[in-house]
Amino acid sequence: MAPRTPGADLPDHPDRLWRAADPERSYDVVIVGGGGHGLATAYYLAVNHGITDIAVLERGWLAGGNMARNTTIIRSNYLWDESAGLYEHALKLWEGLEEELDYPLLFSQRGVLNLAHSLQEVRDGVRRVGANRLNGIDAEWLDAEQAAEACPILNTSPDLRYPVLGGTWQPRAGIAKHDHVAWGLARALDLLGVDLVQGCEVTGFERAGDRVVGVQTTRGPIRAGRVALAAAGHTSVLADTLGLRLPLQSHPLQALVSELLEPVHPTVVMSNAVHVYVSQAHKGELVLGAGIDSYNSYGRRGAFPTIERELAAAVELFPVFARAHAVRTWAGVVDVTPDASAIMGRTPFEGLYINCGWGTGGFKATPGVGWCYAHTIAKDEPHPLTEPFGLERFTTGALIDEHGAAGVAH
Amino acid sequence: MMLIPCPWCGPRNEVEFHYGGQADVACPRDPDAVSDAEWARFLFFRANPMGAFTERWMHRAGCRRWFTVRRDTVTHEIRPVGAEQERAVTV
Amino acid sequence: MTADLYGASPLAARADALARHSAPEGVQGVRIAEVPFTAQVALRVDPRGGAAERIGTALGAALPGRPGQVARTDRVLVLGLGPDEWLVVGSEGTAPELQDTLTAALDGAHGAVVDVSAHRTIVRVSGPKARDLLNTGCALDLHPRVFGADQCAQTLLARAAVILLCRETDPADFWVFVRASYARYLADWLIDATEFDG
Amino acid sequence: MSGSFRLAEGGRIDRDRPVAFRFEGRDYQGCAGDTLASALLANGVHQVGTGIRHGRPRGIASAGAEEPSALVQIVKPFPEPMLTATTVELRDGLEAHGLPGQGRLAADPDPARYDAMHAHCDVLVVGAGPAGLSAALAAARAGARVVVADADTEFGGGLLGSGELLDHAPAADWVRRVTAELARGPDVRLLPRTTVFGHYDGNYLVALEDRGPDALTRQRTWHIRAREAVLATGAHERPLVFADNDRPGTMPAGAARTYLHRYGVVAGRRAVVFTTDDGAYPAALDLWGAGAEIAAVVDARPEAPPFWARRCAEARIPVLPGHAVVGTSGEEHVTAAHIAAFDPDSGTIGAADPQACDLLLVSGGWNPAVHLYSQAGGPVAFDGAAGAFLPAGSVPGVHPAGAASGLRTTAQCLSSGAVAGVQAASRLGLEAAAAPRPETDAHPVPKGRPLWRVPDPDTEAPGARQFVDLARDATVADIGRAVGAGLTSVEHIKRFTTVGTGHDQGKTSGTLSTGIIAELLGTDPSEVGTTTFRAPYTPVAFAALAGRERGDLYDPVRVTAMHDWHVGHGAPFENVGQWKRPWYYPRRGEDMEAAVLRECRAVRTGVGMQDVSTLGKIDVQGPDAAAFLDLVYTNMMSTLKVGRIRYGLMCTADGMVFDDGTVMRTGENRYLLTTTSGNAAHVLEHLEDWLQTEWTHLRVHLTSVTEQWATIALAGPRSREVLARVAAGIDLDNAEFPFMSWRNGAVAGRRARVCRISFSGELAFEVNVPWWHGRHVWEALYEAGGPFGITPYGTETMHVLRAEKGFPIVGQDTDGTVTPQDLGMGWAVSRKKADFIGRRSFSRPDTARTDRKQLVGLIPAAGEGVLPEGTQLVETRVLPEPPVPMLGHVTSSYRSAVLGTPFALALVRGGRDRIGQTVYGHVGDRLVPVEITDPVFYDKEGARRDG
Repeated sequence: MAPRTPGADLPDHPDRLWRAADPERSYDVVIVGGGGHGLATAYYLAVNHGITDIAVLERGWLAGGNMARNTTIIRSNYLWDESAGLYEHALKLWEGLEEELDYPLLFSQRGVLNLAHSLQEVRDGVRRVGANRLNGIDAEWLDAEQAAEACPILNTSPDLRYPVLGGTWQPRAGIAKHDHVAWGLARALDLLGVDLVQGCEVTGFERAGDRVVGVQTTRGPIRAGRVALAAAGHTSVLADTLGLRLPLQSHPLQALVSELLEPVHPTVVMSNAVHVYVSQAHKGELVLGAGIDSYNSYGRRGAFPTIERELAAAVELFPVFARAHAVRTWAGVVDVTPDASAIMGRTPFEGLYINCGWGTGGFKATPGVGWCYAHTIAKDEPHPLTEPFGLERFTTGALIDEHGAAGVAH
Repeated sequence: MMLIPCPWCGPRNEVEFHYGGQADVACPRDPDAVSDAEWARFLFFRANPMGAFTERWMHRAGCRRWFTVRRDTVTHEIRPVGAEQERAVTV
Repeated sequence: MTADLYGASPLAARADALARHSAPEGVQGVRIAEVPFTAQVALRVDPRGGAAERIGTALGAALPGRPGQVARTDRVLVLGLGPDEWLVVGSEGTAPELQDTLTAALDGAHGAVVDVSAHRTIVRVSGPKARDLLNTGCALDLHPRVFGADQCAQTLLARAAVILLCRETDPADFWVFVRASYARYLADWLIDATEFDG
Repeated sequence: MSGSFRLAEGGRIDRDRPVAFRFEGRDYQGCAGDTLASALLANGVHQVGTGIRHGRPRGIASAGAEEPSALVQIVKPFPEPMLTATTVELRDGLEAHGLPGQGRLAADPDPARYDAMHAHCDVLVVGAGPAGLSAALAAARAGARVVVADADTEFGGGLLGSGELLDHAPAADWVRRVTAELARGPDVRLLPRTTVFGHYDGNYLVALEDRGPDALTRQRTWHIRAREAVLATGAHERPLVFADNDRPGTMPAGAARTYLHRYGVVAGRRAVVFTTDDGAYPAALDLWGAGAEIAAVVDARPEAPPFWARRCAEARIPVLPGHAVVGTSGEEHVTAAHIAAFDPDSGTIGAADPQACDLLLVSGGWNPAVHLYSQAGGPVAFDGAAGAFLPAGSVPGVHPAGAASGLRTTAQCLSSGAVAGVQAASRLGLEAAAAPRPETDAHPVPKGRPLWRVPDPDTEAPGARQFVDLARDATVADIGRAVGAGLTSVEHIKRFTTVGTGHDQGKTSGTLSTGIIAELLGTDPSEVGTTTFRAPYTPVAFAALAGRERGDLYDPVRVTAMHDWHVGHGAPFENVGQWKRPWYYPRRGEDMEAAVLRECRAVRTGVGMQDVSTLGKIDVQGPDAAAFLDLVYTNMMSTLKVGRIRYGLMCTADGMVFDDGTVMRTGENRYLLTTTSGNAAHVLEHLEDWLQTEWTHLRVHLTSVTEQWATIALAGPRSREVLARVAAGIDLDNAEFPFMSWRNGAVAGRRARVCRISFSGELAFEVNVPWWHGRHVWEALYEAGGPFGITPYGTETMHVLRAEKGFPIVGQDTDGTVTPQDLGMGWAVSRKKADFIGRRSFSRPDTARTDRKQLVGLIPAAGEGVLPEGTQLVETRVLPEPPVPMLGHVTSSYRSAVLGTPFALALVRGGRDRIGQTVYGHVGDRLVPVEITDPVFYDKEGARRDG
């Protein structure tokens, strides 16, 4: 018998994951959305705040939304202090999460390289590296030659239509296996006695005046001391039932995966200018993401030219990818805010909390969101790290504009 | 690839168009008369329904005219909307 | 002679390459050449007003009622580009007189007459395989029954915005209006396309 | 394994055209028309590779695109990872080897070319089997524009591999006739070798055409907009799950039949056939007819189908109803099938009896290929009798037909195809009628009984060698573990076991795993459902989708009329949006710094010239043009006099700086605007948006004239003298032609518009001439400037000169978070106008703060070099522990010839109040002291602009 193909397989999942719970009539906290954010929030509510009478309600299958559809990049090298603080908090949690959950999350700190293709992108990159370092985040500026050392298959030829002029490099950044992260959290929650209720769609809210006291679901009403939304692209639909309009737009975000390939790509490379980001995941498949499709959609599908453009960029940057094959494409629904930063905090309704607008950045923030959101829910006040992410900023004008200078949304 | 009915050039592939989001968002007539919160609603808050959505497109690669369609944000099915539709002030 | 009067057209430097890659009788079945220095005047006017009628009279052909339609006289082609927008194309050197004609016919009504002769050049793509060649980068349906003689469209060809004009269907004869700064890109793209089997 | 398994005759291969190939280091011969798989089988080779998780031998498990097992790496002619042997066309010199699950990318660039083609049709027929051809014929005869696409090298689909007769002649004759008629149709396009792999909104289907060995283009991506689509995509035969069912030599019965009829290959000499479906019987009989011994037909159902049992009896083929294959023997090839009595109702099995064989044919029924239908939004529903998910409901404009809709016989497929073709044509308003259906074999409609797994006699590790997904080495035991872990969703179980995630995306394993999950959960397959069908239907090479958008064609290169001159004078170029702009013009031996210092000096002391044609230009006309511009610029434009020019600043509605440029009043109701080079299209769209949707009452027309005008900036104290030499007709005197005004006239004999605009602070002119005169006038000015040492300069020098004057560049000194006030340009924000875009936002609490980041100048301490652009600024001499409070960052930074020191512009928190203070730039690990200054470094009084 030939040996197992090295690296083409993943560690086995444990024999016990979580029980499929039926909803009780009432909980201290109901979390709407059983994705990474909902699960992590429940986890830290239990672990940091001792609250375990929690239901996580998921309309489909657990972690089947963007958690199952993202390209799993984890980094914290954001431009603005507010974002950097939150994402770095998340990254530090990531660094201990595998041990804490006792689950192979396959968190691989292989570094993330954000390419610059124009003089302005170089300026922006240097600016961001400087800000990151002063914020205590590991970041380096690499010139084109150093970028090629970090990723030898990267085409740094000056003949490219938009040559690589350099890039920012965060060594502690990397990827993790999304399902394992969700299941690790879910298993821990199951052991903590939290109810994970699948196939339970929230259709509205129970109110007492301006207070939200529960949710209506496809499996009946559920009373709740507090209700926390963690529904990503579907947040607007839920908020609409309360007449609460949010500065959110839901867009398709497409990604694709290749067949399993021998290792060629040691890191994660992102290019905002040519709209592609790519890593080689644990089994050897190339995982590529594109820019978001421009229009509002809940349809979980995008347009084909987005895929073509993404692959043109990929083959330009990585000529060796020419005959790799796309074996599956898919799309998620991402909720995007005007400043490309999330919205977290209280709402005009007592007992109702929101966490949304993560756009393409939700996965990497998972433990950080859980930590801070749990604090917000438990104490009914924003966590200091997420205070700037409140809805008020759209009124005051104190936006945290991460698409201007940071230039990289993923 | 959606086939979007430009009222002037006829149906064209979506890549020819620029998306404009919710239609019928009018700028407050007297911006000074609205509060900061109301102004923020005009600037940043847009409908984001799942299902039928009245939205704007501009035929960037064609006649460069803005127009309104009603599109289902789940199925992507599109219906044209009459040009005579009333513009509503949402603020 | 035109060079003295008009300087260099955007594709003057690609003329030889285009000729080399033109093989109307061969497998490629396509000829590509620049049509330089035409007079082009952008016209904006309310189609329902008297000014539009006066302009039609002055040009000798009514302004096409819908975008995509083309009116032809022995002096000009009038391409319908938008609900109140046309491109008037004349032979080289006639832009000043076209502008005068249009401005006079406008007679103070609200409208716009702008000389855009140098803004775009024209690439003529003709021959039996012209449609296939264009369809390698143009998503429009160019079937003669759908996009026939004297029809035009603003669309994308490869990654450039163009105005496509069908002059004849058999053999196919198209004019591709392209902005001067994109002309070389488009020519290079067309040349590259001819190196493929249709 | 010895000897040839190729029949002396039959099949659609060309025995006169031998093809030499190499597999796993050994040389073989096949025939033209073979696939790699058929050629290997003809040579008696069954094992292709090894399994990904357990390393067990893996063979050929289909005859088509659904292949889960026979993965190969192509070595020659060019390395290509992970293809299936069943779809690789045999070509001379082909070299390949089996894959243990991971492919290898070529180290060298792919020399092949790829392109795209757009097509439109009334009716797209996907699949050219009996249903597809019938549909195409009906639609074409009705006068529809038809495209027929089929993945195979020739049309015919299942008919090529079944040996059936149509109208009493080989089915291939009918295929040939129909294809010929279609090919004659004036509006029919036939696309063999073309796999339709995705369905997108609006019946937009994408397909990959393999152009064959002799084409210039290796592959072509078809974009097909179809008014109607007939999906005659066929079906995949479902394998059966039993212990050691992965041994090479095990394959679906239909595949063996295809190898026989299509390729003239008998896949084994002694076969056991294990089935739960009538469809395996004709395969067994055909193989028997070709000389193979059929050891037994093992039918898991209690009763064998009487029609076929009779035929088998005639051929003396033993039929064992109520039996099952429960295991196999062999290593790299099956040597025996273990047959036991089986009661499908109770699930009990008897003692196993090994039956020697070198071929084990299996049939568990057929899964319609519903992939495209499902992508089109079509619902699928589980059909208990078929044991498969079939198209349900309807999707307007999409017509599943034939085996893809669950039909089994050729007669049914022919009829349903014709109906689909007629329906499609009718929906288009065409009069259509089905052609008479050719006469077919009168076999009964095959029936089956779904069997998801055979009980495993191995009680120690049950299910551990019962393979469900050969691509992922996923077993019944794996699914059992997933269910045992608490998982109930097919999506979760797919992720737990990785079943269905291989290169084949579970074409043969998907329904099987659903059935097994349902059994383990004690529910019905309809409750379990399927995972989502996604594009692409079969793997597509990245390069094929990239197409021709590679190299310089990746994105348009925009050039000016003077581009070749810049190239000829050695300029490197900067990408500004899609534009190529000269960056600087190094002389021999000069580096960039030296060249830029020289160019700057020339402008400050003599004269320089720059190509600024890339600036966006918009003609604005109409009675309300002035009112419109007052609304879109922060400053007042209605008061501008004809003949004069004003700097203009635009904000977006949120009050942030969006663009800047000049506004030239060219008539009472007419203006010409300029925009920044990279932003021209955005500005025009922004203006049209407000004009068309908000201020519909304003009578204004906008026309882009960017490329109408080539523009040359002539700057420096000697610029007037240079211009005077070629523009004799224009009075260039300061009084006659003051700063910020324009004149028409002739320059170098060409009609021109000359502006007195300066972005350097020096006396300067901008000469606008029609684009096609740009090069001529540029050269004339260059020549006229010769005696003055005229120096062409690029974007870098322009940046230095404007920075010395404190002029910001939108997009460099701003980032979408900067207001005019932040830039110190409150002077350009009108207080008189009732409103303009952005005004209301200035009074929001955060925007109105007085300690916002403001544009200031910086001078590094003596002896320090140029600060890198992007450098962060901090307040303290010594860095505290992070997070370190940051004051702002350097937006522009240069060496300056006239200042004699490096200098910079920066956005600094409360910067204007800090002028005179020292702050620190964080450069590498150092803190560089810098003094905050006014952003205007040079000629604060503006004395130089008039020369």
